[in-house]
Amino acid sequence: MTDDTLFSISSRPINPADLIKKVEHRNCGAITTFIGTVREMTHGKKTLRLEYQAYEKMAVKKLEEIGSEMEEKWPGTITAITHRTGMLDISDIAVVIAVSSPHRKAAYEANEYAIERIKEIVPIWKKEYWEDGTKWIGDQLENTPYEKGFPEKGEK
Amino acid sequence: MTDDTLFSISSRPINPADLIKKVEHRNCGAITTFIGTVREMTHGKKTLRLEYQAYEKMAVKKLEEIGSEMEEKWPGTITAITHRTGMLDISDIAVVIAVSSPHRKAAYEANEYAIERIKEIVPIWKKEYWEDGTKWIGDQLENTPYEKGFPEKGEK
Amino acid sequence: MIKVLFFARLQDEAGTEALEAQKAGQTVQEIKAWLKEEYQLSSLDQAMAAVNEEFANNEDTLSDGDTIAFIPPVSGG
Amino acid sequence: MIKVLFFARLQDEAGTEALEAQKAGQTVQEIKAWLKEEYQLSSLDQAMAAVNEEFANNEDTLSDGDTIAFIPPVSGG
Repeated sequence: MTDDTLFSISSRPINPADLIKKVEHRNCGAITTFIGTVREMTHGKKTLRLEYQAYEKMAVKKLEEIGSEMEEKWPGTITAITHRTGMLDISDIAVVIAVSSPHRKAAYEANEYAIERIKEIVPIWKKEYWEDGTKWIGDQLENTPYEKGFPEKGEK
Repeated sequence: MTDDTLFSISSRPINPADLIKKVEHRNCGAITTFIGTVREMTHGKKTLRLEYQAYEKMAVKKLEEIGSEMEEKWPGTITAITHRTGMLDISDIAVVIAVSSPHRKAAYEANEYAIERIKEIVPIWKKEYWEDGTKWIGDQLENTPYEKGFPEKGEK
Repeated sequence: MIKVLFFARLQDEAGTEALEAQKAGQTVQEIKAWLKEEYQLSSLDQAMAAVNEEFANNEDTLSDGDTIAFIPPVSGG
Repeated sequence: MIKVLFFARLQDEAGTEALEAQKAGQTVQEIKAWLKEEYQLSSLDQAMAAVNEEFANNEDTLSDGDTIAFIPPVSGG
Protein backbone atom coordinates (compact mmCIF):
# COMPACT_ATOMS: atom_id res chain seq x y z
CA MET A 1 0.00 0.00 0.00
CA THR A 2 1.62 3.23 -1.09
CA ASP A 3 0.65 6.31 0.83
CA ASP A 4 -0.57 8.40 -2.09
CA THR A 5 -2.94 5.86 -3.60
CA LEU A 6 -6.60 6.23 -2.75
CA PHE A 7 -7.63 2.77 -3.98
CA SER A 8 -5.53 -0.25 -3.31
CA ILE A 9 -5.28 -3.95 -2.62
CA SER A 10 -2.84 -4.95 0.08
CA SER A 11 -1.42 -8.22 1.32
CA ARG A 12 -0.33 -6.51 4.56
CA PRO A 13 -2.40 -5.43 7.58
CA ILE A 14 -4.45 -2.27 7.00
CA ASN A 15 -4.22 0.64 9.41
CA PRO A 16 -7.45 2.71 9.37
CA ALA A 17 -5.45 5.79 10.41
CA ASP A 18 -3.60 5.71 7.08
CA LEU A 19 -6.86 5.95 5.15
CA ILE A 20 -8.26 8.67 7.39
CA LYS A 21 -5.13 10.70 6.67
CA LYS A 22 -5.59 10.27 2.93
CA VAL A 23 -9.06 11.82 2.89
CA GLU A 24 -8.84 14.57 5.51
CA HIS A 25 -8.65 18.19 4.34
CA ARG A 26 -9.46 21.67 5.54
CA ASN A 27 -12.97 21.77 4.18
CA CYS A 28 -14.17 18.47 5.44
CA GLY A 29 -16.30 18.48 8.54
CA ALA A 30 -16.99 14.76 8.60
CA ILE A 31 -15.01 11.62 7.97
CA THR A 32 -16.70 8.24 8.10
CA THR A 33 -14.81 5.00 8.07
CA PHE A 34 -16.03 1.49 7.56
CA ILE A 35 -13.83 -1.29 8.87
CA GLY A 36 -14.76 -4.79 7.81
CA THR A 37 -13.36 -7.38 10.18
CA VAL A 38 -13.32 -11.16 10.30
CA ARG A 39 -16.21 -12.30 12.47
CA GLU A 40 -15.98 -15.55 14.35
CA MET A 41 -19.62 -16.69 14.42
CA THR A 42 -22.02 -16.58 11.47
CA HIS A 43 -25.45 -18.19 11.91
CA GLY A 44 -24.03 -20.27 14.73
CA LYS A 45 -21.12 -21.57 12.65
CA LYS A 46 -17.57 -20.87 13.79
CA THR A 47 -15.14 -19.41 11.30
CA LEU A 48 -11.49 -20.23 11.99
CA ARG A 49 -9.98 -17.88 9.42
CA LEU A 50 -10.65 -16.35 6.03
CA GLU A 51 -8.62 -16.17 2.87
CA TYR A 52 -9.12 -13.33 0.41
CA GLN A 53 -8.05 -13.57 -3.20
CA ALA A 54 -8.22 -10.66 -5.63
CA TYR A 55 -7.84 -10.15 -9.34
CA GLU A 56 -5.68 -7.28 -8.26
CA LYS A 57 -5.32 -5.25 -11.42
CA MET A 58 -9.05 -5.32 -12.14
CA ALA A 59 -9.98 -4.86 -8.49
CA VAL A 60 -8.04 -1.60 -8.30
CA LYS A 61 -9.72 -0.42 -11.51
CA LYS A 62 -13.14 -1.26 -10.07
CA LEU A 63 -12.40 0.49 -6.79
CA GLU A 64 -11.39 3.58 -8.77
CA GLU A 65 -14.61 3.27 -10.73
CA ILE A 66 -16.59 3.21 -7.47
CA GLY A 67 -14.66 6.32 -6.43
CA SER A 68 -15.72 8.07 -9.64
CA GLU A 69 -19.33 7.09 -9.10
CA MET A 70 -19.19 8.52 -5.58
CA GLU A 71 -17.62 11.77 -6.70
CA GLU A 72 -20.46 12.20 -9.12
CA LYS A 73 -23.20 11.29 -6.66
CA TRP A 74 -21.74 13.17 -3.67
CA PRO A 75 -19.66 16.08 -4.97
CA GLY A 76 -17.04 17.20 -2.52
CA THR A 77 -16.47 13.78 -0.98
CA ILE A 78 -13.04 12.18 -1.07
CA THR A 79 -12.77 8.41 -0.76
CA ALA A 80 -9.99 5.97 0.06
CA ILE A 81 -10.43 2.21 0.02
CA THR A 82 -7.98 -0.57 0.81
CA HIS A 83 -8.90 -4.23 0.63
CA ARG A 84 -6.75 -6.92 2.13
CA THR A 85 -5.73 -10.19 0.48
CA GLY A 86 -4.27 -13.38 1.91
CA MET A 87 -4.97 -15.31 5.08
CA LEU A 88 -6.79 -13.45 7.86
CA ASP A 89 -7.48 -14.38 11.46
CA ILE A 90 -10.55 -13.52 13.52
CA SER A 91 -10.76 -9.74 14.10
CA ASP A 92 -8.28 -8.96 11.32
CA ILE A 93 -9.29 -6.12 9.04
CA ALA A 94 -10.43 -7.14 5.55
CA VAL A 95 -11.39 -3.75 4.19
CA VAL A 96 -11.32 -0.10 5.19
CA ILE A 97 -13.34 2.63 3.50
CA ALA A 98 -12.75 6.25 4.49
CA VAL A 99 -14.91 9.06 3.15
CA SER A 100 -14.50 12.74 3.92
CA SER A 101 -17.15 15.32 3.17
CA PRO A 102 -18.02 18.88 4.10
CA HIS A 103 -21.24 17.55 5.67
CA ARG A 104 -21.98 14.36 7.53
CA LYS A 105 -25.00 13.04 5.64
CA ALA A 106 -22.99 12.53 2.46
CA ALA A 107 -20.14 10.93 4.38
CA TYR A 108 -22.46 8.22 5.72
CA GLU A 109 -24.38 7.65 2.49
CA ALA A 110 -21.32 7.55 0.28
CA ASN A 111 -19.50 5.19 2.62
CA GLU A 112 -22.37 2.70 2.68
CA TYR A 113 -22.66 2.97 -1.10
CA ALA A 114 -18.98 2.04 -1.40
CA ILE A 115 -19.25 -1.20 0.57
CA GLU A 116 -22.38 -2.24 -1.32
CA ARG A 117 -20.65 -1.64 -4.67
CA ILE A 118 -17.54 -3.50 -3.53
CA LYS A 119 -19.73 -6.50 -2.88
CA GLU A 120 -21.22 -6.20 -6.36
CA ILE A 121 -18.45 -5.42 -8.81
CA VAL A 122 -14.97 -5.76 -7.31
CA PRO A 123 -13.28 -9.08 -8.18
CA ILE A 124 -12.33 -10.22 -4.70
CA TRP A 125 -13.28 -13.55 -3.20
CA LYS A 126 -13.21 -14.99 0.25
CA LYS A 127 -12.68 -18.58 1.30
CA GLU A 128 -14.11 -19.58 4.65
CA TYR A 129 -12.20 -22.00 6.85
CA TRP A 130 -14.40 -23.87 9.29
CA GLU A 131 -13.60 -26.77 11.60
CA ASP A 132 -15.18 -29.16 9.08
CA GLY A 133 -13.92 -27.75 5.81
CA THR A 134 -13.44 -24.79 3.52
CA LYS A 135 -15.47 -23.10 0.83
CA TRP A 136 -15.12 -20.23 -1.59
CA ILE A 137 -18.02 -17.93 -0.83
CA GLY A 138 -19.90 -16.20 -3.60
CA ASP A 139 -20.67 -19.10 -5.89
CA GLN A 140 -23.14 -20.40 -3.35
CA LEU A 141 -26.71 -19.42 -2.73
CA GLU A 142 -25.71 -17.24 0.22
CA ASN A 143 -24.26 -14.68 -2.13
CA THR A 144 -25.82 -14.04 -5.52
CA PRO A 145 -24.69 -10.57 -6.55
CA TYR A 146 -25.37 -11.24 -10.22
CA GLU A 147 -29.08 -11.06 -9.73
CA LYS A 148 -28.99 -7.33 -9.19
CA GLY A 149 -26.58 -4.51 -9.57
CA PHE A 150 -24.13 -6.28 -11.75
CA PRO A 151 -22.69 -3.83 -14.23
CA GLU A 152 -23.25 -4.09 -17.94
CA LYS A 153 -20.11 -4.12 -19.97
CA GLY A 154 -18.69 -0.62 -20.10
CA GLU A 155 -21.11 0.72 -17.52
CA LYS A 156 -19.53 3.34 -15.30
CA MET B 1 -9.84 10.01 28.54
CA THR B 2 -9.40 6.71 30.31
CA ASP B 3 -9.09 3.64 28.17
CA ASP B 4 -11.95 1.65 29.62
CA THR B 5 -14.64 4.31 29.36
CA LEU B 6 -16.96 4.06 26.39
CA PHE B 7 -18.41 7.56 26.74
CA SER B 8 -16.25 10.51 27.57
CA ILE B 9 -15.50 14.18 27.24
CA SER B 10 -11.87 15.08 26.69
CA SER B 11 -9.87 18.27 26.65
CA ARG B 12 -7.07 16.48 24.81
CA PRO B 13 -6.78 15.43 21.15
CA ILE B 14 -8.86 12.38 20.28
CA ASN B 15 -7.28 9.43 18.50
CA PRO B 16 -9.87 7.47 16.48
CA ALA B 17 -7.78 4.31 16.89
CA ASP B 18 -8.43 4.37 20.64
CA LEU B 19 -12.19 4.26 20.08
CA ILE B 20 -11.96 1.58 17.43
CA LYS B 21 -10.05 -0.56 19.92
CA LYS B 22 -12.76 -0.06 22.54
CA VAL B 23 -15.53 -1.51 20.37
CA GLU B 24 -13.80 -4.29 18.45
CA HIS B 25 -14.49 -7.88 19.44
CA ARG B 26 -14.50 -11.38 17.95
CA ASN B 27 -18.08 -11.33 16.79
CA CYS B 28 -18.13 -8.00 15.10
CA GLY B 29 -17.83 -7.97 11.36
CA ALA B 30 -18.19 -4.23 10.92
CA ILE B 31 -16.94 -1.15 12.70
CA THR B 32 -18.05 2.28 11.57
CA THR B 33 -16.49 5.46 12.83
CA PHE B 34 -17.64 9.02 12.50
CA ILE B 35 -15.00 11.69 12.91
CA GLY B 36 -16.28 15.24 13.18
CA THR B 37 -13.58 17.74 12.25
CA VAL B 38 -13.35 21.52 12.25
CA ARG B 39 -14.19 22.74 8.74
CA GLU B 40 -12.70 25.95 7.46
CA MET B 41 -15.44 27.22 5.12
CA THR B 42 -19.17 27.24 5.90
CA HIS B 43 -21.50 28.94 3.45
CA GLY B 44 -18.55 30.95 2.15
CA LYS B 45 -17.55 32.16 5.59
CA LYS B 46 -14.11 31.33 6.94
CA THR B 47 -13.84 29.80 10.39
CA LEU B 48 -10.53 30.48 12.17
CA ARG B 49 -11.08 28.13 15.09
CA LEU B 50 -13.79 26.65 17.27
CA GLU B 51 -14.21 26.43 21.01
CA TYR B 52 -16.24 23.65 22.57
CA GLN B 53 -17.69 23.89 26.04
CA ALA B 54 -19.45 21.02 27.79
CA TYR B 55 -21.52 20.54 30.90
CA GLU B 56 -19.26 17.59 31.39
CA LYS B 57 -21.05 15.60 34.05
CA MET B 58 -24.40 15.80 32.27
CA ALA B 59 -22.82 15.35 28.84
CA VAL B 60 -21.31 12.01 29.87
CA LYS B 61 -24.68 10.94 31.28
CA LYS B 62 -26.41 11.87 28.04
CA LEU B 63 -23.80 10.05 25.94
CA GLU B 64 -24.38 6.97 28.07
CA GLU B 65 -28.10 7.40 27.56
CA ILE B 66 -27.58 7.48 23.79
CA GLY B 67 -25.54 4.31 24.16
CA SER B 68 -28.45 2.62 25.96
CA GLU B 69 -30.87 3.72 23.27
CA MET B 70 -28.59 2.25 20.63
CA GLU B 71 -28.18 -1.03 22.44
CA GLU B 72 -31.94 -1.36 22.53
CA LYS B 73 -32.48 -0.36 18.89
CA TRP B 74 -29.54 -2.32 17.48
CA PRO B 75 -28.84 -5.29 19.77
CA GLY B 76 -25.28 -6.54 19.53
CA THR B 77 -23.78 -3.16 18.70
CA ILE B 78 -21.11 -1.67 20.96
CA THR B 79 -20.57 2.08 20.92
CA ALA B 80 -17.82 4.41 22.09
CA ILE B 81 -18.05 8.19 21.88
CA THR B 82 -15.55 10.86 22.85
CA HIS B 83 -16.26 14.55 22.44
CA ARG B 84 -13.54 17.16 22.66
CA THR B 85 -13.68 20.41 24.62
CA GLY B 86 -11.55 23.54 24.48
CA MET B 87 -10.02 25.44 21.58
CA LEU B 88 -9.73 23.60 18.27
CA ASP B 89 -7.97 24.52 15.03
CA ILE B 90 -9.08 23.74 11.50
CA SER B 91 -9.03 19.96 10.87
CA ASP B 92 -8.87 19.13 14.57
CA ILE B 93 -11.19 16.36 15.69
CA ALA B 94 -14.24 17.47 17.68
CA VAL B 95 -15.96 14.12 18.11
CA VAL B 96 -15.40 10.47 17.34
CA ILE B 97 -18.14 7.83 17.35
CA ALA B 98 -17.19 4.18 16.89
CA VAL B 99 -19.81 1.45 16.55
CA SER B 100 -19.12 -2.24 16.15
CA SER B 101 -21.73 -4.71 15.04
CA PRO B 102 -21.96 -8.25 13.72
CA HIS B 103 -23.42 -6.81 10.50
CA ARG B 104 -22.72 -3.63 8.61
CA LYS B 105 -26.20 -2.19 8.20
CA ALA B 106 -26.64 -1.71 11.94
CA ALA B 107 -23.16 -0.23 12.26
CA TYR B 108 -24.02 2.53 9.80
CA GLU B 109 -27.51 3.21 11.11
CA ALA B 110 -26.52 3.24 14.75
CA ASN B 111 -23.55 5.51 14.10
CA GLU B 112 -25.67 8.08 12.28
CA TYR B 113 -28.27 7.88 15.03
CA ALA B 114 -25.58 8.68 17.59
CA ILE B 115 -24.43 11.90 15.94
CA GLU B 116 -28.02 13.06 15.46
CA ARG B 117 -28.78 12.45 19.11
CA ILE B 118 -25.61 14.17 20.23
CA LYS B 119 -26.78 17.24 18.38
CA GLU B 120 -30.14 17.02 20.13
CA ILE B 121 -29.56 16.17 23.75
CA VAL B 122 -25.92 16.38 24.79
CA PRO B 123 -25.04 19.64 26.58
CA ILE B 124 -22.06 20.72 24.49
CA TRP B 125 -21.76 24.06 22.75
CA LYS B 126 -19.45 25.46 20.15
CA LYS B 127 -18.28 29.01 19.70
CA GLU B 128 -17.23 30.02 16.20
CA TYR B 129 -14.28 32.34 15.75
CA TRP B 130 -14.38 34.26 12.48
CA GLU B 131 -12.20 37.08 11.21
CA ASP B 132 -14.92 39.54 12.21
CA GLY B 133 -16.07 38.17 15.53
CA THR B 134 -17.24 35.21 17.57
CA LYS B 135 -20.56 33.63 18.35
CA TRP B 136 -21.92 30.77 20.42
CA ILE B 137 -23.77 28.57 17.97
CA GLY B 138 -27.04 26.98 18.92
CA ASP B 139 -28.94 29.96 20.25
CA GLN B 140 -29.18 31.31 16.71
CA LEU B 141 -31.61 30.46 13.98
CA GLU B 142 -29.05 28.23 12.29
CA ASN B 143 -29.48 25.65 15.00
CA THR B 144 -32.84 25.07 16.63
CA PRO B 145 -32.73 21.56 18.05
CA TYR B 146 -35.53 22.26 20.48
CA GLU B 147 -38.13 22.19 17.75
CA LYS B 148 -37.86 18.45 17.41
CA GLY B 149 -36.34 15.55 19.18
CA PHE B 150 -35.80 17.24 22.46
CA PRO B 151 -36.33 14.73 25.22
CA GLU B 152 -39.11 15.02 27.70
CA LYS B 153 -37.91 14.95 31.25
CA GLY B 154 -36.99 11.44 32.20
CA GLU B 155 -37.31 10.11 28.67
CA LYS B 156 -34.82 7.39 27.92
CA MET C 1 -28.98 26.61 49.14
CA ILE C 2 -28.99 25.60 45.46
CA LYS C 3 -26.32 25.84 42.81
CA VAL C 4 -26.94 27.51 39.44
CA LEU C 5 -24.81 26.75 36.36
CA PHE C 6 -24.57 28.76 33.15
CA PHE C 7 -23.11 27.71 29.81
CA ALA C 8 -22.17 29.19 26.46
CA ARG C 9 -23.92 32.48 25.70
CA LEU C 10 -25.73 32.44 29.02
CA GLN C 11 -22.41 32.21 30.81
CA ASP C 12 -21.18 35.26 28.92
CA GLU C 13 -24.38 37.15 29.76
CA ALA C 14 -24.34 36.19 33.41
CA GLY C 15 -20.64 36.93 33.67
CA THR C 16 -20.13 33.78 35.71
CA GLU C 17 -20.11 30.01 35.35
CA ALA C 18 -21.91 29.32 38.57
CA LEU C 19 -23.55 30.89 41.57
CA GLU C 20 -25.23 29.78 44.76
CA ALA C 21 -28.57 31.05 45.99
CA GLN C 22 -31.09 30.49 48.80
CA LYS C 23 -33.77 29.17 46.44
CA ALA C 24 -34.54 25.72 47.79
CA GLY C 25 -38.30 25.16 47.67
CA GLN C 26 -38.78 27.28 44.56
CA THR C 27 -39.78 25.95 41.15
CA VAL C 28 -37.66 26.08 38.01
CA GLN C 29 -40.09 28.69 36.72
CA GLU C 30 -39.60 30.89 39.77
CA ILE C 31 -35.83 30.62 39.62
CA LYS C 32 -35.90 31.56 35.94
CA ALA C 33 -37.99 34.64 36.68
CA TRP C 34 -35.62 35.69 39.43
CA LEU C 35 -32.54 35.22 37.22
CA LYS C 36 -34.05 37.16 34.36
CA GLU C 37 -34.74 40.08 36.63
CA GLU C 38 -31.45 39.90 38.51
CA TYR C 39 -29.06 39.21 35.63
CA GLN C 40 -30.89 40.43 32.51
CA LEU C 41 -30.37 37.10 30.78
CA SER C 42 -31.97 37.78 27.40
CA SER C 43 -31.53 34.22 26.13
CA LEU C 44 -32.79 32.38 29.22
CA ASP C 45 -36.15 31.70 27.60
CA GLN C 46 -34.47 29.70 24.85
CA ALA C 47 -32.68 27.52 27.40
CA MET C 48 -33.80 24.24 28.89
CA ALA C 49 -33.32 23.65 32.58
CA ALA C 50 -31.62 20.60 34.01
CA VAL C 51 -31.81 19.67 37.66
CA ASN C 52 -29.03 17.37 38.85
CA GLU C 53 -28.07 16.60 35.23
CA GLU C 54 -31.56 15.65 34.08
CA PHE C 55 -33.80 17.83 31.95
CA ALA C 56 -36.47 19.38 34.17
CA ASN C 57 -39.89 20.98 33.77
CA ASN C 58 -40.85 24.48 34.80
CA GLU C 59 -43.00 23.05 37.60
CA ASP C 60 -40.23 21.02 39.23
CA THR C 61 -39.22 22.20 42.68
CA LEU C 62 -35.61 22.53 43.80
CA SER C 63 -34.43 21.00 47.04
CA ASP C 64 -31.55 22.03 49.21
CA GLY C 65 -28.28 20.93 47.61
CA ASP C 66 -29.72 20.63 44.09
CA THR C 67 -27.93 21.94 41.04
CA ILE C 68 -29.90 23.69 38.34
CA ALA C 69 -28.19 24.21 34.99
CA PHE C 70 -29.44 26.26 32.08
CA ILE C 71 -28.84 24.58 28.77
CA PRO C 72 -28.95 26.81 25.69
CA PRO C 73 -29.73 24.95 22.45
CA VAL C 74 -26.83 22.55 22.10
CA SER C 75 -24.36 22.57 19.22
CA GLY C 76 -21.95 19.72 19.82
CA GLY C 77 -20.83 17.23 17.23
CA MET D 1 -2.26 -16.20 -28.20
CA ILE D 2 -4.58 -15.16 -25.38
CA LYS D 3 -4.20 -15.44 -21.65
CA VAL D 4 -6.88 -17.05 -19.44
CA LEU D 5 -7.14 -16.32 -15.70
CA PHE D 6 -9.05 -18.30 -13.09
CA PHE D 7 -10.00 -17.26 -9.56
CA ALA D 8 -11.45 -18.72 -6.39
CA ARG D 9 -13.37 -21.95 -6.93
CA LEU D 10 -12.68 -21.89 -10.66
CA GLN D 11 -8.98 -21.79 -9.94
CA ASP D 12 -9.31 -24.86 -7.73
CA GLU D 13 -11.32 -26.66 -10.42
CA ALA D 14 -8.95 -25.74 -13.23
CA GLY D 15 -5.95 -26.61 -11.09
CA THR D 16 -4.17 -23.50 -12.32
CA GLU D 17 -4.25 -19.73 -11.99
CA ALA D 18 -3.58 -19.00 -15.62
CA LEU D 19 -2.99 -20.56 -18.99
CA GLU D 20 -2.25 -19.44 -22.52
CA ALA D 21 -4.08 -20.64 -25.61
CA GLN D 22 -4.24 -20.06 -29.37
CA LYS D 23 -7.76 -18.63 -29.20
CA ALA D 24 -7.39 -15.17 -30.72
CA GLY D 25 -10.38 -14.47 -32.96
CA GLN D 26 -12.77 -16.53 -30.87
CA THR D 27 -15.67 -15.14 -28.87
CA VAL D 28 -16.03 -15.29 -25.10
CA GLN D 29 -18.80 -17.82 -25.66
CA GLU D 30 -16.57 -20.08 -27.75
CA ILE D 31 -13.73 -19.91 -25.23
CA LYS D 32 -16.14 -20.79 -22.44
CA ALA D 33 -17.41 -23.81 -24.37
CA TRP D 34 -13.84 -24.97 -25.00
CA LEU D 35 -12.85 -24.55 -21.34
CA LYS D 36 -15.90 -26.42 -20.10
CA GLU D 37 -15.09 -29.35 -22.33
CA GLU D 38 -11.36 -29.29 -21.72
CA TYR D 39 -11.31 -28.65 -17.97
CA GLN D 40 -14.75 -29.75 -16.72
CA LEU D 41 -15.31 -26.42 -14.99
CA SER D 42 -18.71 -26.99 -13.40
CA SER D 43 -19.06 -23.43 -12.09
CA LEU D 44 -18.00 -21.61 -15.27
CA ASP D 45 -21.61 -20.80 -16.13
CA GLN D 46 -21.98 -18.82 -12.92
CA ALA D 47 -18.92 -16.73 -13.72
CA MET D 48 -18.75 -13.43 -15.58
CA ALA D 49 -16.01 -12.92 -18.12
CA ALA D 50 -13.70 -9.92 -18.11
CA VAL D 51 -11.50 -9.05 -21.05
CA ASN D 52 -8.53 -6.85 -20.21
CA GLU D 53 -10.04 -6.05 -16.80
CA GLU D 54 -13.46 -4.99 -18.08
CA PHE D 55 -16.60 -7.07 -17.88
CA ALA D 56 -17.31 -8.58 -21.28
CA ASN D 57 -20.25 -10.08 -23.16
CA ASN D 58 -20.45 -13.57 -24.61
CA GLU D 59 -20.30 -12.12 -28.13
CA ASP D 60 -17.07 -10.19 -27.61
CA THR D 61 -14.15 -11.43 -29.66
CA LEU D 62 -10.65 -11.82 -28.27
CA SER D 63 -7.61 -10.41 -30.01
CA ASP D 64 -4.05 -11.59 -29.84
CA GLY D 65 -2.51 -10.55 -26.51
CA ASP D 66 -5.86 -10.14 -24.72
CA THR D 67 -6.43 -11.47 -21.22
CA ILE D 68 -9.74 -13.12 -20.40
CA ALA D 69 -10.54 -13.65 -16.74
CA PHE D 70 -13.40 -15.64 -15.30
CA ILE D 71 -14.99 -13.94 -12.35
CA PRO D 72 -17.10 -16.10 -10.04
CA PRO D 73 -19.68 -14.16 -8.01
CA VAL D 74 -17.58 -11.85 -5.88
CA SER D 75 -17.47 -11.92 -2.09
CA GLY D 76 -15.17 -9.15 -1.00
CA GLY D 77 -15.86 -6.69 1.77
